[in-house]
Amino acid sequence: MAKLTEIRWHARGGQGAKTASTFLAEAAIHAGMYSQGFPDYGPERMGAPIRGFTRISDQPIRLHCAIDEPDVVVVLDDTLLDNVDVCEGLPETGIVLINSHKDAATIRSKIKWKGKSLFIVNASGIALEEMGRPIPNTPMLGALAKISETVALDALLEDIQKKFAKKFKAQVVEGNLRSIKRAYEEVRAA
Amino acid sequence: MSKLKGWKDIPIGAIVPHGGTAFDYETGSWRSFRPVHDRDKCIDCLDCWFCCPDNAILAEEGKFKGFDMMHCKGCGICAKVCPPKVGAITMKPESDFRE
Amino acid sequence: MAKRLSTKRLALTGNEAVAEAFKQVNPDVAAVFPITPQTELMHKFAEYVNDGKVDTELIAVESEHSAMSAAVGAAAGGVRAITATSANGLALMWEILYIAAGMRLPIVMALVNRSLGGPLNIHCDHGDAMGARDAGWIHIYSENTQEAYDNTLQAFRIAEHREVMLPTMITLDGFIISHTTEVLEILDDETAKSFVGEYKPLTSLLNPDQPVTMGSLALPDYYFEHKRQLVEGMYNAPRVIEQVAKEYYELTGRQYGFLENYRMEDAEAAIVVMGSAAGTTKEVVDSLRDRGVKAGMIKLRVFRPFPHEQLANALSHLNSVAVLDRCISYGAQGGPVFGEVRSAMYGKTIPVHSYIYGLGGRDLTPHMVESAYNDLFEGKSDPRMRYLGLRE
Amino acid sequence: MTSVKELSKRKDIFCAGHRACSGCAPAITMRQVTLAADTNLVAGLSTGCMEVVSSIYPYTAWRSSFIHNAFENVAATISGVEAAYRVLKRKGKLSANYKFIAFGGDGGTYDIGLQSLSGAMERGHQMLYLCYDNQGYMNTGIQRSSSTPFGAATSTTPAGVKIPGKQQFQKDLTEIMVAHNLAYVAQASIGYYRDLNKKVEKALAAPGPSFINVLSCCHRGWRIDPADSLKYSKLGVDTCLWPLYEVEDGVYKLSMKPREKLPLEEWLKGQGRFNHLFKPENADMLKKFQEYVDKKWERLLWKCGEGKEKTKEAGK
Repeated sequence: MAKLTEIRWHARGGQGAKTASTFLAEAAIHAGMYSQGFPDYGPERMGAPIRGFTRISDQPIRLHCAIDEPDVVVVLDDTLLDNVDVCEGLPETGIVLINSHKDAATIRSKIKWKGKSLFIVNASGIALEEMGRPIPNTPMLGALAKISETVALDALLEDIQKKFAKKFKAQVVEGNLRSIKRAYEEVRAA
Repeated sequence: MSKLKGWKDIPIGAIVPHGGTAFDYETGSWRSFRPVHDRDKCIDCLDCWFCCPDNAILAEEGKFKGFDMMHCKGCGICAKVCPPKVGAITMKPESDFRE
Repeated sequence: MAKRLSTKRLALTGNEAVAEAFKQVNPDVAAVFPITPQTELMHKFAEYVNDGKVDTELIAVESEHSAMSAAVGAAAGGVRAITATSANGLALMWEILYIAAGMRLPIVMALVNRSLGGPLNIHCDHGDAMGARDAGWIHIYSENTQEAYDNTLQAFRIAEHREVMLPTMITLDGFIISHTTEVLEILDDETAKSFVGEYKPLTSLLNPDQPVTMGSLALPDYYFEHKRQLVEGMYNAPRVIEQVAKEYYELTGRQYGFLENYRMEDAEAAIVVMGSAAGTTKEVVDSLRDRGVKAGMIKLRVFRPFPHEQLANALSHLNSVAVLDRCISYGAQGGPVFGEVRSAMYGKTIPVHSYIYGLGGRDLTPHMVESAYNDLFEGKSDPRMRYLGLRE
Repeated sequence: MTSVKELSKRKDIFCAGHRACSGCAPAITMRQVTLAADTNLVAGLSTGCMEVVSSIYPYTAWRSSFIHNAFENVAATISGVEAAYRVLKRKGKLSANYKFIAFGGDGGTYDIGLQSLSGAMERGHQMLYLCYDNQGYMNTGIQRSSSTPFGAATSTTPAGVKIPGKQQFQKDLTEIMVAHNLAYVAQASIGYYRDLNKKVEKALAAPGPSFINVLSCCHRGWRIDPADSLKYSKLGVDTCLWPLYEVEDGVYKLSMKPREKLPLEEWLKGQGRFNHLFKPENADMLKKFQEYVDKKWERLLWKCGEGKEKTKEAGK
């Protein structure tokens, strides 16, 4: 029986949800798994609420549709919680990961979901400290590696390092890797 | 080219595989006037050769040689471009030349 | 099991996968113009050109009409020519699609399927390709990124075969495949190159020993004969498509044909579908089978030439069939694929039903597919088109 | 410039047996232009008179390689052939040298093919685009094009009681092509064929795309005697409606200044399509047309550095 994990990403255009959904898929594929990463495409530009999707499995993936009933929901911007039902279709056995510096009670009050596994990490804060820019997508991948059985931290770091080394300066690569590691350590159950 | 060929016997894509096959097509029958050349007046400027729409004036070694009646449509441009002082070409009704 | 050569396992989108195949083929001329969702395909290919990874002449034309026109010019010049487009881009090429086929130029085009509007919509349906179904092109559909890559490599062999000589479009569903990162196994460059082979044109404008006239005017005395020749190219294509697929199987172990029969042996009812929806349908078939429901599926890979006989044979033992079209033929009895399938089933008493789904990128969920199977197994009969995922 | 005597020793590329009208000036244009090429040539034609008369299957009047694709895309089509040529040369698969000429009528060039032409020129394909301008859609039955002159009667601008012929002046395509910053742009007329020959040789030698606009009368559309095809192509120049000039690297040069600038009427009269302009009630149109031609001519003189003081005003 295939073990399929379906992840849905929520963000605002420009925060890198498309990239994160794809990065995760790439890392999973490079680690020998089967995966899909795809965004919801539309004319929305920077700032509009957008979604991305990742499927990871130990078997080839044949489904080609959006993820309505995810196993994991990842939210890159906590201001979305006020106007998007990010947990729609998520069963109570699922997992939610939110980028926020707010406390657990505040976050809990903003989502309708009653499940247990809610995690918070201040990914924007980490990114700002480590990279000088509050781009939360790579640290969120680190946090996700910790709280879900998607991709191992080592595999993720290796993949990001290879990919980024081709495009960016060493300083940027290092900053991203540190962010991922810190988010991995700092993510907490709420 | 007289007999029309079936689909198996023609090159694909309506390609004409050789250049200038139109030369075999007679346009001389379109003519109702015929150019007549006066060798004595001709100065071999070859403007008539250059301006014939149908390449129906023959030149050889830079000199006027004759008309290609298989292709001449009898437009009379040759007679018009022949310099007025030369007047080596005149147009005559084609019927004058037929039985 | 066929022998498997060294392959590389990558994570690429459908657009990147086709660009990768194009890179390995290293065509001589690529005529490109941006349109969503094809654009990234040519971005990637332009990178290969500018980084010197291919030695293709890239012509960044000013419209799709000129893209196809330049591709015709290049192919007539005796070289391998490619292009890619979507939706309105294909519609703008429409006039020249017929001319490319009529001139028997083996141009290969990637069509990233998108709706034609109006209203304006950039998402997937098959209305663009279906509009060009009678243009004389071979149409090959892809279920996923892997197939988009595999079909692209095979397309050159099919198009350029002396007994076919027809332009070929490989299609992939816009966004659903074009923008989804998936696992992709590619051949190594040398294997891909030698599979596709060196291009030797049948005719060229650039042969100083034999000047030719191409694109001549055929009057009623010859036009009909030229069109009949084109039909012959289509008749010859199935044999070539199968031969190429066989060779490709020997290289990769991946099997291609006209149809993919999924759990059809003892099936009682089946869905016929093309493109990315096939994967979702397979999942539904499996879950129905787990519940003891004898469901099957046929994925149609090649729409032109249409495999009437094979399809009729594959469906002949069923109680009922549903055809899922990602396109409407307005005023017809059903979608375009439905029309072909029912025509293939002429003389058989098996009911064939038409379902329209996924227009303008409307998601096709497993629930929707299951509802179509439920109709079949419950024997619901409705002579009209039905719709999956449409709000009443 | 190659002399006519020398040219007469060459083999015609556009050969006899084509089915153009008796006395067709565009056919003379095709012949003369291709004779000037004197090399391996790929010629392309947009759909139109010259295409349909020269390539009726299984005949072809082309001794060079020839391609026709559609009405609006000869420039894009030749772009593709030229790209194929470049890649074959680069890969060492072709040793022969080629020149490329795209031909279009004014319909296929000024109107439906303008986008394709502009694109191909901007991309810098090494080709000559030559427009044989006969001032209308003659192939389809003499309809107006944007090159049809003011006042002319055509099938779509008939000389009606209320609207006497075409109400707009010609589009100045040559100027549009100058704005493309091409290696060579010229205006020519088949009435001045030695000038045309010189220009084609220049254009084909230019380091980049070139464009020549050739006034080539259609005697059917202009409603004149076929034998006068060249005469009226020449009168267009002599009346300064169609001045001969060239633009190399943005510099204008007048090819010929008529010794005596003839009144426009000299060109108009005798052309059936302008008969109605000579009716008393249309006298204003004649005047307006002449003024327009004068103004354009003065402006051109100024651009060519031949303007008088007062014409500098006109140039502004």
